[in-house]
Amino acid sequence: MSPLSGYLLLSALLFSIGLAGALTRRNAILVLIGIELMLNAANLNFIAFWRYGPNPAALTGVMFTIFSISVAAAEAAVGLSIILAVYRHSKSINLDAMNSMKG
Amino acid sequence: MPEIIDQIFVLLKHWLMGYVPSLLKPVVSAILSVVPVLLAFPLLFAITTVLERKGLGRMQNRYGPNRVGPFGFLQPMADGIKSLTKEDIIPRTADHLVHLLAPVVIVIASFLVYAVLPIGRNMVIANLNAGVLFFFAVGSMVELSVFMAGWSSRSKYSLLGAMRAIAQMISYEIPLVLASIVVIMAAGSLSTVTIVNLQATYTGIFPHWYVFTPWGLTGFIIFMIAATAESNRCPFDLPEGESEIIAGYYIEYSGFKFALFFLGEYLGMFATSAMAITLFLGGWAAPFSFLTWIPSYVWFFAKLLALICAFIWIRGTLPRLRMDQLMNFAWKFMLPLSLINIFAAGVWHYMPAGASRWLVVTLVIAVACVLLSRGLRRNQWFHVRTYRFAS
Amino acid sequence: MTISFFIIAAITIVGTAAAMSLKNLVHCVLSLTLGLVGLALLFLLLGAQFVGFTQILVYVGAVAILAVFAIMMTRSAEPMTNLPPASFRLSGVLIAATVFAVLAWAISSATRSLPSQSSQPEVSVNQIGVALMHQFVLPLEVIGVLLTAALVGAAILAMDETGASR
Amino acid sequence: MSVLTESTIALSSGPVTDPGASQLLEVSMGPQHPSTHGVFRMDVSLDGEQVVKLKPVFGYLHRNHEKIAENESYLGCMPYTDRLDYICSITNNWAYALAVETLAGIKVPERAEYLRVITGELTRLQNHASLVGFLMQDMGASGTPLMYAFREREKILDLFEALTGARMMCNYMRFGGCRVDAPAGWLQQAQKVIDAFPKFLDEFESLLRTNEILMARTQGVGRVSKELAINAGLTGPMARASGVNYDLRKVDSYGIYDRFSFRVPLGEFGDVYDRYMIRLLEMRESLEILKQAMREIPAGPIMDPGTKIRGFRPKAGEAYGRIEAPKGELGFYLISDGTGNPYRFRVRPPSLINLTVLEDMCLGRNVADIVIILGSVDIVLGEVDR
Repeated sequence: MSPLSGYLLLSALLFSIGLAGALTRRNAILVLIGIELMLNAANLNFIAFWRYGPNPAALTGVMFTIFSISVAAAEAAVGLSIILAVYRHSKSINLDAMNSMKG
Repeated sequence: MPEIIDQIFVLLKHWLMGYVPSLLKPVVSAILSVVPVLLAFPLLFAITTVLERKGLGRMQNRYGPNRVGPFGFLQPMADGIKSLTKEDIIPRTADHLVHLLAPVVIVIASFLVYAVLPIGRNMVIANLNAGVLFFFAVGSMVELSVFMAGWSSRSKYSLLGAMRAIAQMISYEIPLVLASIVVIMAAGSLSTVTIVNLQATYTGIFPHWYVFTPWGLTGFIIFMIAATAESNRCPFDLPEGESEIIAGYYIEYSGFKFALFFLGEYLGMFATSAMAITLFLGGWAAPFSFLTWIPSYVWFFAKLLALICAFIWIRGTLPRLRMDQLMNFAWKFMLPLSLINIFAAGVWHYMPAGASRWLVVTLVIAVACVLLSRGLRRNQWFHVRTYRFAS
Repeated sequence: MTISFFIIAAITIVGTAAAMSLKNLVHCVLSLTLGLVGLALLFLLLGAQFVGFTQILVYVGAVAILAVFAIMMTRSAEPMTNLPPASFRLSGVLIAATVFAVLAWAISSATRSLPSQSSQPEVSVNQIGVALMHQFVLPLEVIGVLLTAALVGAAILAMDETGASR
Repeated sequence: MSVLTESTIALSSGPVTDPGASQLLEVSMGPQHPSTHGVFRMDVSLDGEQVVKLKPVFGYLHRNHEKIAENESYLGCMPYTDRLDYICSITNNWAYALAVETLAGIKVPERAEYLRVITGELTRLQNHASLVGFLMQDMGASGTPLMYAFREREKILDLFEALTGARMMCNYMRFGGCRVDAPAGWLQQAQKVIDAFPKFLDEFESLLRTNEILMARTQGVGRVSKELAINAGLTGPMARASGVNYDLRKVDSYGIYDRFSFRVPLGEFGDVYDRYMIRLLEMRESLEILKQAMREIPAGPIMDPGTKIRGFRPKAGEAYGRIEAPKGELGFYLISDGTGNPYRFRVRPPSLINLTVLEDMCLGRNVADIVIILGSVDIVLGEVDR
């Protein structure tokens, strides 16, 4: 097994863990965490491909990861504040309770 | 000869490394670098506790510790033995694992940041390319451990304290980072070693410390205020305000775990002070070129002690702020001022050297400072009052 | 495949798996932090120093704290009692396992065509800075706008409506 | 950053709260809490850090003072009054002595009146000094102002010790005068202390009077309007800080207070800063009184020779004696049935009455404000609980 495929397998595993979490849990915060985890698995892929890829000097993988981290941070901030707003409205952060779009 | 004394620790390590088989070299080298730091800073912690208690005692017309050892200087030993032998009380409803991990995390995080602090010429554990970033990244782990402590104790006071502490630390971390950006801009590097090396040059007898520029001075002041808040020291000691929420997030800790928190907190204070020295006060560099014969590490620790004394002095003088005032100060004054400071540093960089750029940059910062402080006080009506007397 | 890779990978997997399976939300966030620190260590192992530290700064210093605040504010720190039914959970795990199986098959079958160059690329913060300011200046600006929008949006969303009218 | 500051702090599981029942966090401040100055408890309901309800709970130090006094002789009650407000025992003695003197119609000799004024004003000085010190301590000033204040208090306590033999439980006054005359050289010693005192006040004010943090913390905090102060029956510095011109030394001119010229400082806003400053200013006025008293004190007896202290039996009747104690109006109400014990013994404790407006002052403020508001009321639990 080459080093690259090790990283790829690990990243696939992390992605699946995040996916399983997002699918099996009903707590909004946990689902958000699962999504963050999937995003991070993708980041690991970027870095691994950059490191073992043919042209590391291009820095594309690193750049993509930096942007992805900032997007993830923004996503977390907005996502959590949406959860807060929903909680204030329905007094629950269980996704099953958020079945109405009416205010 | 001064050269040898200056480099004695480095030479000693080289000499010792000569006897190590090449297979073990990386491990032994790391141990030889890390262990002195692990010894030096807890020792400084011990000295500082005595110094603080004696200093505060002087300010308050009392003696401070003077029973254990000469002038009470063995007091930390007695304190250490006491806290080691004390019963470790864990609240029945506490989350045991998290309760145990919190002090460990804070101490580990506090120790990790010393990896990038150059305590002398060629004396740094790891010359990281992104050293300053490492410092702030690891420093942010402290917030997590504070939360762990506050939440796992299952006490209202500790939770209130932890929430206060986290809100305060996050708010003041932003000015802290922004204040150091001016130095990174000027040095063109995130490596602490490079930053110090750049400051360790002299024009005539005067050094090139960043604090001797308008933006550097502003940055230094912002950094120190934010550092006071980051390390929960007076007047920003709300998270542990003993008259309000007793001891804040570590109210339910006793014995050795409490001592660990204490240690972690002081190590954090030393680390931020050391970072301020590294960024603004020339690190281990001597203040005048004719004083370079004094070893570099002596200068570093002298500057560190000076900053610690300033902390103690402030603690002995000022009352504590309130939460909303603290937040207002961080977001309405510190943050905009540090942003303007970055702008001023940019102006400095692109203007030709001379009196004109001194004037322009000083003016920019002074105007910003005045306007922001007026804005901060706009909705507040406090003033020194005069009193009337009944006839 | 060094030994450090396996140790760090184990930490990461344990942390993230615990984050997705523990009952207490605060424990979930704390173990997620462990997993993300492991991920940051992997980045360091791959030679991406800047990204690794940024990862710690953003995830441990900001996202984890934010999640913790959200948990405290929504009063969900108690262990969850009403878990979804077992069939629901099982189907979720099955889907994830299938996805992993497919990905793993794809990776293992593509191993031969994967590049295996292993010279450590030297990348300094300087280079990243220069690249950000020249090659990637447009994405950087967009990210700046995005972050500002997210900051304002999050603040407005989280603002107490009743508090504003009070 | 409303996310961080306007938070409603939720609680974890466990016995501390029932989740979801309410958004409020109930905190019990005290009875073992460093800010309560004794065993006093406040059940506080918090929304975030904002106080929405505050219930003072006291009585932890209740020792049946009034009932014990009814089973004591008139003289035997005197040492008990020391324990009311244990910071200023001499003024407690004075108020009780005044009540008994009114009851039995006893005259007090000239020199004793002067000694009473001198010791009473010294008591006021040390009470106010320690109060402002404690207030700064509550504000988090790390003990420095407190230690400065205690240094001065120590000098005054030394004077008390030289005069009465005790530092805090002085038991100094008797109906019809004082227990002992000032020993030789005591007045000179007291003069030295009084002369040195303004230096402390200057030092204290230069340390913290115009400090921005202090002003931001105290101005506008814990306001009591003039109307509320009058309606709630507040007295002493609390009432004067709200602008109520009520000082028993002027109103009643009990003893010989009409012979001294002094001013009564009045506050305008009735907030913590006013209460703090009023006390600093009152200390200067006390020094004025002391200077005059030291200058004018005559020689002579210190007890009315006709007064029978032991086996003292006033004729049946009732009397109320009140003085301006450092904390406010301290009154003793006595009913005599002609026997050697008071039939009814009632104390009007200023600390307790001043404490009644605590919730009004704290509502809508922060936890940090409660602490300094309570500190500015100046309570002593010995007097509140009795």
